[in-house]
Amino acid sequence: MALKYNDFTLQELMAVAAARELKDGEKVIIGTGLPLLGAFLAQKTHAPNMVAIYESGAIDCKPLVTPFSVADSVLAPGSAMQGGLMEGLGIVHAGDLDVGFLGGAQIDRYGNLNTHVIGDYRNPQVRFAGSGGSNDIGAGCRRTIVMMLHQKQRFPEKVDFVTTPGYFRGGKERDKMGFSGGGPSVVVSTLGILRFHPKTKEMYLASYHPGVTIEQIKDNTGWDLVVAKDVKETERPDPELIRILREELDPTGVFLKKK
Amino acid sequence: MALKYNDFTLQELMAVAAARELKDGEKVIIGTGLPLLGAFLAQKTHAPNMVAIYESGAIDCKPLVTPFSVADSVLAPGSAMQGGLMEGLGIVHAGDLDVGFLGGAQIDRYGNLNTHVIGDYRNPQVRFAGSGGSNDIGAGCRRTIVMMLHQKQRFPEKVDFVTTPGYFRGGKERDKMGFSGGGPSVVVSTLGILRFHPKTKEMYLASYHPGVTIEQIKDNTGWDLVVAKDVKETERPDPELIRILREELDPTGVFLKKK
Amino acid sequence: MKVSKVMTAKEAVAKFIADGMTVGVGGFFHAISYAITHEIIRQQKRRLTICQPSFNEHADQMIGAGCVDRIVSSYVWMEVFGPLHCFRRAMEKGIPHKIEMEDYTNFAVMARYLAGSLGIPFIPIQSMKGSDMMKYSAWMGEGKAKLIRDPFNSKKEYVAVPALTPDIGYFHVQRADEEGNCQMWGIWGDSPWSMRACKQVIVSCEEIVGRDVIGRDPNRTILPGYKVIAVVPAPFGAHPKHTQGYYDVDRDFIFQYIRESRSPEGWKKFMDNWVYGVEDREGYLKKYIDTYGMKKFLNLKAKDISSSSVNYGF
Amino acid sequence: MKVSKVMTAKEAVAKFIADGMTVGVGGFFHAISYAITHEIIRQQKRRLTICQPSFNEHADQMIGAGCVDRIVSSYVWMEVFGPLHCFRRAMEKGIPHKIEMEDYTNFAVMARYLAGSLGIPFIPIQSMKGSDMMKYSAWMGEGKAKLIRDPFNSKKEYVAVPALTPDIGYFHVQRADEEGNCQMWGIWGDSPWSMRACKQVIVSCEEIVGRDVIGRDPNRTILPGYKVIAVVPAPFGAHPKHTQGYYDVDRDFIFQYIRESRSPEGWKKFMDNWVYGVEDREGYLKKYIDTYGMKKFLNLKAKDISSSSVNYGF
Repeated sequence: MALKYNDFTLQELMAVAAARELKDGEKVIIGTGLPLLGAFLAQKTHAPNMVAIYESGAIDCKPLVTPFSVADSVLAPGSAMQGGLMEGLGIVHAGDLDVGFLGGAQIDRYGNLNTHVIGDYRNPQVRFAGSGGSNDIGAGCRRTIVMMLHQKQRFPEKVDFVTTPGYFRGGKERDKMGFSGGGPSVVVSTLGILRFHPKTKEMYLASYHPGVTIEQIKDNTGWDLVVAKDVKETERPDPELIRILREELDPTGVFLKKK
Repeated sequence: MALKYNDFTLQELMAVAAARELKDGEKVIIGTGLPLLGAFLAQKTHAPNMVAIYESGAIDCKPLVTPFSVADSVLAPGSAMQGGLMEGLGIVHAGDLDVGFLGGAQIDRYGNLNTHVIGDYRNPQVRFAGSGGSNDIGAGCRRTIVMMLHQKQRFPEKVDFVTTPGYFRGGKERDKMGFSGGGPSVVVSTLGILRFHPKTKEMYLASYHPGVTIEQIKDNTGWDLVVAKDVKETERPDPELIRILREELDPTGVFLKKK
Repeated sequence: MKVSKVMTAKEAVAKFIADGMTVGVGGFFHAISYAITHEIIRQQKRRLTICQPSFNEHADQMIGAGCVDRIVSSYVWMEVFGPLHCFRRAMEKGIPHKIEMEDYTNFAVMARYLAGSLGIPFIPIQSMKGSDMMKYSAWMGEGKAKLIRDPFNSKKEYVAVPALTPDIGYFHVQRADEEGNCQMWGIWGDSPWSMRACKQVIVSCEEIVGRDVIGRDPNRTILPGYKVIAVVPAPFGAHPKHTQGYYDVDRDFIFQYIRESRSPEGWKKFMDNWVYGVEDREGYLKKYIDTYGMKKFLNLKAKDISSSSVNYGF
Repeated sequence: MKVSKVMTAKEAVAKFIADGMTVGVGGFFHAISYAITHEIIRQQKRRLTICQPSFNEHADQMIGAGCVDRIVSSYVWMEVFGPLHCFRRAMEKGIPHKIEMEDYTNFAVMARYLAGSLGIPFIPIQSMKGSDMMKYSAWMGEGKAKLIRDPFNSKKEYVAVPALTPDIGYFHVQRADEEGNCQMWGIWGDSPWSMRACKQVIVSCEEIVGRDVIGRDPNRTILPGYKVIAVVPAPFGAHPKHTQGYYDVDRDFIFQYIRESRSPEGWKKFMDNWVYGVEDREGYLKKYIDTYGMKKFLNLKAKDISSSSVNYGF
């Protein structure tokens, strides 16, 4: 292995962390960017039987070129099935899928996500895209993996708008809703990896990324973040995974900006 | 025109009568047998822009061979669209179609149709096929054309089982249901042509087929059948229509048994 | 390369269809899996609930063989070919035993499947409203259909029909790959919605093709492989029905079945010949050729009417 | 031969799109009809309600141009390309004027279209439940969505969303015939359900083909001609989006739009160049080639990845 793959960027670390969350044989609905790289990395390594699905209705894609969009033309040829939104999101709503990837402008203590507004919904300070398929994926997939930029205003105690419910205000509140999906299982942030307490459903810090301190993470979180007793450094990526990411999955550096 | 087309059978007369009920440009859902011949006859003559639709999801069919079944393979090649039942009956339920053809074991005074049972539903004397698409077509199409074998037990005062509602017990009863479809507009029977009174919705005799008496029709109807003041003989088919039926539409005599 | 799901009809039926299951059957006159149907009969499955918008002789044969207790359907008949005698004997006289049927319309069964396939609990429709199908229910009772008010327009009432999600489904397609990705053209029938609504699916197919053939035209796939647990190669597997692009319907054979099944004895003889007395689909085809001749068999084969190609390039 | 519905985008928009209409726009990132969108902007249509599960720059341009009062959607953004500035200016600052949006999810809009296309009054879903999309409504009030109980299982609640049936729809496909039978492959997006739900549809297409080409592969048809009132020939009619088998997405052009539209002045300049300042789609393409060169234009063209053919014979 060439030494050049011993280094890694934060984005690469996050893509590898996302890949680790996926098990072989799972049906995964993926977006663009890091989730896509994470999913394809998993498929190229420990999860060859993973089924990659896009909400645009492409099922079990084997694109020759890394797609730039969830509706990229490269997704269709070679996929096992190509339909439309009804095919892509119908199976999400039916509860067929194991994992979905989510992101957003804000996430709160109980994993609720906001992709609508900062400020008042009717008079927004900043207006974002809206739900798209996020709420559908959050309600339908057995579990979700959230990828977030970790900043204080993005990790508030309570989101300004609940686009995609996590665990509401914790405990059994989500269970009562009767969703087919179980909620977020992990948040892969730019500072660390966070999980949810099995009973309280409160988010806690499971690991901090290399070079990041726990203090730094707590400072960038809008509530008093619980830290796991066995908190540790996020596992460093194997150089082989970095090689696959750079050379096979994103050779032109579309998603992983060249350093 | 050869003299040989100056004669006609009862079935041919009925097919021609059915064809006359269709207007150019209408979207028509057709079955097999006489409705099919009637519809294609209309398309070959006065209604070239008629759109022929099958519940099997074949839309605007131009079959090279007369289909034997609503799901005949000859329907697909050359059709404008081929889907499945959802495509074929979805547009019926949506109220997109002008005309549907129906038939059945029994029809009553107000055009209610029975294709389920003779006798008690739970302990039937005779069990028939069931609704199939009939009830859907009856509820959804702007109007329906019913083709019936005219016998007393098939024209009871009240059907043993309402599979496909006509006008229920008459008057405004159907209107109250809020169907997208308007109900039966005509019954083409083996003895005559019957229509429905615009207000009472009771079936009445509009014309008797050549060689059939009004008395005969009344005898074969299970209630005191009203006869139109201007009742007349059913118009005899133009020999050219008979030629098209025999030579172009059913050259092998699948539906029009050879005399 | 994912694990191959290819197996024989015998293996698939033995492994995945258990007595008492609710079974969704796919197709609409066109492309009915007789390969699987006959195997269900040979293996003497019992107490099945069978579901399909419109059933033909395949249901009749399973009813006659005593496999079926309950039917969810809108139609059990053979169009202009005539009535199905086992169905009538069972419904009218309880021969070989009494069966129950929940009577819907074609669209109502489709709505139930659509709901099932999309994780929707029920769908409100106008069909069935005011008909006697709303008055009577067999075993489902209040759960068959319910008159409800439109929450957005309180003056309007609709018939709510519940999602249908059979334990297992089976159907026949032109081609599938070893992972179970199914492609079909011509008349889809109740598919794709019926099969998507089933918890698991057995597919029989005219041909098993490579994953690359599937990937060349992914819009033709009507069921993704992850729903499929068994892929059964079955050339002429829908006979006496047709399969677009492969063979036409065998009208004589269907008329013969309807004629012979008028009496239970005649039915038994037909079944001894064509189902019980043959080992599998290959045995059936061999018997067909032995009985009717190669010429008649080859006459069923479809002519070439090519779709031509489209470009999936980017 | 039925009457030809072929006309220019200019004629179709003038004839069939009126101020104040509810307009369904088809596509999902892929195959958006810019041919029709730009014509709507040039003809200064006003007070439109535009509907689509996910909107991109085509919505942004109509919003910036003042055509839009209301949006039914779940998403107005351009994925990894970035935010849409006219949308944000309108929502945050009322520039050029205040607009309203009914926020749904992608699946919820699809459910509304599915209901509309099938004559179903509403569909109950689990999406949106418990989210703040249920708390807020713009102009629809109580009619946006309602929490209802499953009549078959009183313990379960679902979000009922009402049928959506726009006055008119428009979308882009690879090919259509003169009667308006539309064939599409690759990513269908919200079609076929969105366009089937519209009362009438304008289609723009890469190619107008004979009815016989349509009939050769009728399973590819996603919208039957009777729904279509105008067929607009528009090669490269989805640019800067892609159309499978014809051309790829033009990333540079999309980035340029997002960059230039950061200020109302920059947006105006872009639109003067590419919409207001060109007569029609041909003018647009000519300008593109004049500006960026023939080589860049030809680079967008799709490679050949053939689907191969299937047999429709009987």
